[in-house]
Amino acid sequence: MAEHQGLLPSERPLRLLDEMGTPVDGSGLVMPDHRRLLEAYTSLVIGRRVNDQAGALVRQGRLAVYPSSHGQEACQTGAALALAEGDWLFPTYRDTAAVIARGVDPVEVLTLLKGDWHAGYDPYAHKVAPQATPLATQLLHAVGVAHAARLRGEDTVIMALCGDGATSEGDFHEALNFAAVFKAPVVFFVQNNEYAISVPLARQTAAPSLAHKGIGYGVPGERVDGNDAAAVLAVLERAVESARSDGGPRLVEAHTYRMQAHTNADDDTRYRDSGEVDPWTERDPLTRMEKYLKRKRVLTKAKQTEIAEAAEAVAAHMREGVARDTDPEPAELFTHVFADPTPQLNEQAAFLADELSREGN
Amino acid sequence: MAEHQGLLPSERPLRLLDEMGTPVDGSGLVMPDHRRLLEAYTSLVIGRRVNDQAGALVRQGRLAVYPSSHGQEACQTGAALALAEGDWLFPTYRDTAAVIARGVDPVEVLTLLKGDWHAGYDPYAHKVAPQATPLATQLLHAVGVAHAARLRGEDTVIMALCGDGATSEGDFHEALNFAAVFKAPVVFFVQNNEYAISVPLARQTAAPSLAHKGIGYGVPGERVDGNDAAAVLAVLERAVESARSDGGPRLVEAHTYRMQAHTNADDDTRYRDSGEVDPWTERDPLTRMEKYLKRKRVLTKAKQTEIAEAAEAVAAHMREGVARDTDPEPAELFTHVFADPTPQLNEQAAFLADELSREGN
Amino acid sequence: MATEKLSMAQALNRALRDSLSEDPSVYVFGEDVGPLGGVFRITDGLTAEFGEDRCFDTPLAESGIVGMAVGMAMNGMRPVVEMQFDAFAYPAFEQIASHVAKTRNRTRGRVGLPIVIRVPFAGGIGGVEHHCDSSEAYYAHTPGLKVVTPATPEDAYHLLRESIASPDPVVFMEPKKLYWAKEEVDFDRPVPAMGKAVVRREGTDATLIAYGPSVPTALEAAEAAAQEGRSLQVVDVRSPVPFDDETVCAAVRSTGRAVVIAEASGYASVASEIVARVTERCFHSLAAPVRRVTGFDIPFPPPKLERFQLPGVDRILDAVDDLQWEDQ
Amino acid sequence: MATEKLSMAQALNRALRDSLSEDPSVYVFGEDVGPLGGVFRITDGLTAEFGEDRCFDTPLAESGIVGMAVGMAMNGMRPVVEMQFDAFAYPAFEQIASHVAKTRNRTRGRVGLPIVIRVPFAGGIGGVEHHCDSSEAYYAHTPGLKVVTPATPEDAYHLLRESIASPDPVVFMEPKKLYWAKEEVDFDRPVPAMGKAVVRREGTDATLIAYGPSVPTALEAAEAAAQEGRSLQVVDVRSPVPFDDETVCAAVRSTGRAVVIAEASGYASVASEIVARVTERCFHSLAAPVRRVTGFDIPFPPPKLERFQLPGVDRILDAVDDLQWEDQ
Ligand SMILES: Cc1ncc(C[n+]2csc(CCOP(=O)(O)OP(=O)(O)O)c2C)c(N)n1
Ligand SMILES: Cc1ncc(C[n+]2csc(CCOP(=O)(O)OP(=O)(O)O)c2C)c(N)n1
Ligand SMILES: [Mg+2]
Ligand SMILES: [Mg+2]
Repeated sequence: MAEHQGLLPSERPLRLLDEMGTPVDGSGLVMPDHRRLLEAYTSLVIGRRVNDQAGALVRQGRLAVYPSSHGQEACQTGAALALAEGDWLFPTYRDTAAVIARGVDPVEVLTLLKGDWHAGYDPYAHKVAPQATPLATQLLHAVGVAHAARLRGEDTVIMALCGDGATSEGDFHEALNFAAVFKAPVVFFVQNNEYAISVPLARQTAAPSLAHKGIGYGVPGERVDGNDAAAVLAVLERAVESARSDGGPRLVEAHTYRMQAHTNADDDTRYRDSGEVDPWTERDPLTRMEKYLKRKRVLTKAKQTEIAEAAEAVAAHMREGVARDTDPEPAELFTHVFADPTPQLNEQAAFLADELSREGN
Repeated sequence: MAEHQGLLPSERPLRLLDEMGTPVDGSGLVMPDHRRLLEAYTSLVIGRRVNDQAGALVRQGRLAVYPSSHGQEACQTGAALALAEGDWLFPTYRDTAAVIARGVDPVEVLTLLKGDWHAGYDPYAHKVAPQATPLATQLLHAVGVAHAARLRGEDTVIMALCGDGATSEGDFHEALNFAAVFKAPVVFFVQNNEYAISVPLARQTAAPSLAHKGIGYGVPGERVDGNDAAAVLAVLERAVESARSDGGPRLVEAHTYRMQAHTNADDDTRYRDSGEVDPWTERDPLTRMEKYLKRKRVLTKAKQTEIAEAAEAVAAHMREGVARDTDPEPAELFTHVFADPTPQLNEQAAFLADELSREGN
Repeated sequence: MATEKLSMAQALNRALRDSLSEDPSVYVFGEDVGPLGGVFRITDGLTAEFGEDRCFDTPLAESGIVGMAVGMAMNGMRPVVEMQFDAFAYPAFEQIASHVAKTRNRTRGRVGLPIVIRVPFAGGIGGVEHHCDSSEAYYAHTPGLKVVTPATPEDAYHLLRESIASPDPVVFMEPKKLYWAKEEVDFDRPVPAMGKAVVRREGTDATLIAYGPSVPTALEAAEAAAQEGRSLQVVDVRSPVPFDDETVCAAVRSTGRAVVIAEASGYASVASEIVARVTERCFHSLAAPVRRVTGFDIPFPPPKLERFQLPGVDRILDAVDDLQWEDQ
Repeated sequence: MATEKLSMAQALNRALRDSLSEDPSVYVFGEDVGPLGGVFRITDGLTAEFGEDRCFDTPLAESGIVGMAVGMAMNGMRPVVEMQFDAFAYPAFEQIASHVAKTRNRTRGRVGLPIVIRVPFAGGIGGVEHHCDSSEAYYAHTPGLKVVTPATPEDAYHLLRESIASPDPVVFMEPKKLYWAKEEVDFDRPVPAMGKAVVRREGTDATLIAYGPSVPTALEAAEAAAQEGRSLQVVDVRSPVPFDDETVCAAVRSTGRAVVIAEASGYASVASEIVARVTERCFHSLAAPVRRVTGFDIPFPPPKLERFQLPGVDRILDAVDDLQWEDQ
C-alpha cells in the first residue's frame, strides 16, 4: 500500500489568476507560456461562441436540446488542450465545447442534438469517445481504453470527464478503483458546477471536496479553480504528464458553476435564485483571461478580432450544418445493430421497406 | 463542507492487546471493563465452536456449504456486542458467528446452509437482516433502515458488515455516500481478511487502507487490529455511540485474516501457501484474549469450563438441528412470492399439487 | 370535486399527494423530485406541502435509491421512488432483481417490501438515446414484481394509489408520451383493481390487446377500422403482472382474432408472452394466428426515426388485415 | 488429436486457450479467473500459460469488469469476461444494456464491441439463493446482444471460439449443471454456426424445442417416450439470438405438435418468444397449441425444492400427452 503523501488535495482550489486577471501565487503551479495561453484563450472564445450559437439554435427550434457549458469553458478548453494527439478524450453530454476544441467538426457533433442519429462523429478520427449520457459509465470505458493502450506498450493518456453529480454513481467508484489497481493512465476530471440538474452539491456529498475521494483509491487528488483557464490548463497538463510517466491515474476537481439551466428543458428558477447565479458572472473565465493577456500585451486588438472571426466562422458553420438536410434513412435502423444482421433483423428491415414502399403509392 | 479533521484513520490499526495478550498503548482507545471482556471472550469461544461445528457438518455432508469466520471471531463478537437491543445488524454469508452472538438461534441460521430455505430466521426478532450474498447490496438496506428510524425519531444504530472485496462494488460507494448525506447512523464495519475468494487485497485496492475511503464521503474512518477482540469491541462501541449521538455514519476497517478457504468448495492452495497462513495462527484472537484474562485472573478455570460447556451446548444444538427433518413443502414455493398471489401463481401451484398427487399414486 | 379534468402527470401528482397525506409512512424520493418537482413535474409541490422529510432529493445513484428504499421498507415505510428515465433504472437492476423482487420470498414471508418504483418509459416524445427504452419485459420476467402501466389519467391516479397501498413491490411504468393528455378523472369511483384488464372499446371482428402507451393508438386504430366497416375490440391490459387471463381470453374468444400491440422490441417481450398465453388458452377459438405489432429488435431510434419504431395506426390495421379474413 | 473426451468445463477451457494463443488481442478477465482458475475452473491454467496480462483477476465489481471490457474493445482488444454467477451479472446490467448492446448502433457502425460475457447460469447443482438464476431473457430481449448457450462439450468449444471471433458482443451462457458431463469433442470439424439450430434427435410425432441445460432433459424425455412408442424430435436452439426460425419451424411443421422447454420462469421469456413465433409461423400446421414446460414464476427455490422448479422428464411427457392427440 502506498503512503498518504501526495494523495490529498490542497486546502483550496489552485489558482494562477484571480478574478481580476491578476496573477496570484499558484502554490507551485507554473503559469503556461504566452503562446499556450493565447491558444487557450482562442479556444475559450470559440467554446463560448459554440455554447451561445447552440443555445440560439435551440430557441429557434432547430436543435432539440442543448446542455450548455456556458461559464465552464475554462474546463472545456483545458481538457482538450492538455492532451497529446494520441490521447483520448471521454466527454459527457455537457462537453460539446471540449469535443470541438479537440478538433471534431461541430456539425458532426450536432447530429445527436438534431435528432438525426446518436453519436455523430467518428470516435477514432480525433480519439474522442461518444458523448456519454448514462452518468459515470464512460469512466470505466476510459479505464479500458487506457489499459488496452498500456498492454500494447503505448503511452496514451485518457482524459475522462464527469460532473459533480456523476461522482455519486457506483461506476465512478469502480472506475477510480480499477484505474488505480491496474495503473491505468486516466485523468479523471470532475467539473464540479455545483448542480446536478436541481440538486446542489451539499445534497450530493458530505466530503470536504470531491478531490478528497482520490485517497480512498490511492489516486492523487487535486483541486483547481475551474474558472481560471490558466490554472485549469496547468493542472491538467501536469496531471496528464504525471499519468503518462508513472502510468497511474489522477483525479482533478475543478470548481466552477453552471451558469444556465441544466438544459433548455430545465427551469432553474425552481431551485436557485439569481442572487446565487449573478456573482459568478464576475468570475467569468473569458474576461479573466482576457484581462491578463491584454495587460501582458499578448492579446492585441488585431488578434482579438482574428479570434472573434474564427469563432464566428465556427458559429456560421454550425448554422449552415443545422440547416442542411441530413435526415437519416429508415433503413439505417437495421444496419448497425450487428456487424452481421440476424435473419430477424433482415426480415424486419424488409417489412419496413415494404411498408414504406406501399406508403409511397 | 466539513473539515478533514477526524476523517482520516490512524497510521496503523488500533490495538489494546499485542499478540501475547499484553496490553499496549491504545492511542486513546479505552480498554473495556472485565465484565465486558469476559462477555466478549465467551462469545469468541462460542463463535469458534460454531465455526468448527459447521465445518464438521459440512465434511459430514449435512450442510451444503459454510463460509467460515475462523480467525475472525473478534470481529464477529465485537459487531454483535457493540449494539444495543434496538439496533440492527446487517451481516453477510460469512457472519454466522455474529448473527448467533446477536441471539439468533443457530438452527434457524442453518436453514440456508441445509438448503431448506433462504433466510431462515425472522429478521425482526433480533433485528438481524438476512445474511447477504450479493456483495455490498445490504449496505444500502442498512442505510434505509437507519434513515427510516431517524425519520421516526428513534436513536437506532445499524452495524453493516462487509468484506474487503465488497468495498470494490458500486453499492459500497453509494451506501457510504447516502449515509453521509442523510446523516444515517450506520457503522460500516469492513472485515479486511486480505482475500476476496482468491484475490488478495493488493489486487482489490491501491489505497493506503480501506478506512481511507471514509474521507471521500465525509465519513470518519478508523482502523483496528481485527484479531484483538478488546480493541475491536472498544472501537466499535465508540463508533456506535458516536453514530448514535451525532447521527452520522462511521467507517471501521478491521485488519484480520481468513484462516480457511473461502468456503469448503474453495481450494486455497491454488492461490496462497501455508507460509502465509501459518503466522496468523499466532495472532489468534482467542488465545490473545485468553492470555490477558487469565493473567488478570478474570478467567478462572471454573469459568473457562463453564464457557466451554456453553459452547458445547450450542454445538450440540446445531448437530441436533441439522439432524431434525425440516424439509420444506413444495407448496411453499408459491406462498411467499407475493402477499397476495397472482392468478398465475395459483394456477402454477395447482399444477404442481396435481403433479405431486399423481406421483403419489 | 368528485371529478376534475387532469393530465396524467397531474393525476399522478394528485395520487402522490393523497397517499402522502393519508399515510404517514409514505415517502417519495429520487433524483430532482424535491424543489424541482421531477423532470416531468410528477412530484411538483410535494416537498413544499409535505416537507423535506417526506419528499426529498437523493444523491445521483439509482442503486442507492432503490437500495435505500429496500431498507426503509424493511423498517416500516412505504417508499415511492422515481427513476428519472427508463434506461437510468438499469444501475438499480441488481437491487430490483435480487432484493426488491425476492425479499418476501427469501424471508419466508417475514419481510415484505411495499415499494413503488416509478419509471417514466417508452418513446413518442422525441427523446435522445437512453431516454426512450421500453423496459417492462425486464421487470415482468422477474418473479416477485408487479408491473403496472396506466393508459389514462384516471387509471394513473387509481392504480398509483393502489400500488402505493400494495404490500408488494410494484414497478409502475408511466408512458411519458401520455403525461400531458387530459381527461376527466373521478377520484371517488375506483377503477378495477390492478390485475384486471379492461375492455376499452367493444368490437366483434378482432381484438386489439394493448397496454400503456399503445392503448390510445389501439383505440385510434379501432376508430379508423370502424370507418372501414370493421369492428375492433380494444383490451387494455393495465398490469402485465398480474395478467388478467380471464378478461383477455374472453375477449379473444369472442372475436376469434387478435393483435397484440406494444412499443417494446418484440423478442422475448411482454407481447410474446401475451401471444403465447392467448394461443395456449384460446387455440381452438382462433381463426388466425395472433399477430404482434411491436417495436423492431433494434435499439430505440434517434428522434427523427422514432415514428418507424412506434406501433402506428396503419401498422396495426395492416396486422388486422393479415388475420386471414379469407378463411371466413 | 482431432477428438478428445472432455467435460464442458474442459472444452470451454480449451476454447479459451486456443483463442488466447491464436489471437493476441484476446484477453480474459474477471473475478478469481487468474491463479484460482475461476470458481468453476473454466480459466484453469490460463494465467500460468499466457501470463498475468492475458488472463487476470479484477477488483470485485461487475459493472467495472464489463465497463472496462467496453473500453478495451473500443481500443482493439477482444475481452472475454467472466461473471461469477448469473445473478452477479446484474450489477453490470447498465453497462450491458446501455453500452455493450448499443455502441455499434450508437456510433453508426464505427465502434464495434467484440466482447464475450460468459455467464454460468441456471440450476441443477443445489446452489443457494442468487446462484441459480436463468437470466437469458434479459439479454435476449435487449437488441444488440447475441445470446448463445451450448448443450454439449463440442458445441461449447466451437460456439465459444466463434463467439470470441465474432465482431459483435455475445452473452455466452454456460449451463453450470452440464459443466462436468463428458463427451468426445472434435476440434477440427466445426459445428454449425451460431444462429443455427440443430435437430439432436429425429422424431415424427411431436417436436421438443430446448436449449442449454434443458437439451439433455429433452433427449431423456424423447428416449422415455420412444419406449412408450411415441417418436419425439428434439431441436437444440443453441442461440436464442440469432434465432433459427427456419430449422425450428421446419421441425414443428414436420410433426405438427411442439413443446418448448426452458428452466427460466416462463413469463415474458425466451420460451414465450419461441411459442409466439412458432405459432405465428406454423399456425396451420399445428394440431394443438404449442405447450411450454418452464420454471414457475417464482424466485429460484432453495436446494431442497429445486427439483420441482426444473423441467423434468415426467413434466415434459405430461405436456406431450397434453397435445390433444385425440384430435388425430
Ligand atoms: C445513470 C443516469 N441517471 C440519471 C441521468 C439523468 N441525468 C442527466 S444529467 C443529470 C445530472 C448530472 O449532473 P452532473 O454530473 O453534476 O453533471 P452536469 O449536468 O452538472 O454537467 C441527470 C440526473 C442520467 N443521464 N444517467
Ligand atoms: C455481486 C456479487 N459478485 C460476486 C459474488 C461472488 N462472491 C461471493 S463471496 C466473494 C468474495 C467476497 O470477498 P470479501 O468481500 O472480501 O468477503 P469475504 O468472503 O472475504 O468475507 C465473491 C466474489 C457475489 N456474492 N456477489
Ligand atoms: Mg454538475
Ligand atoms: Mg475478504
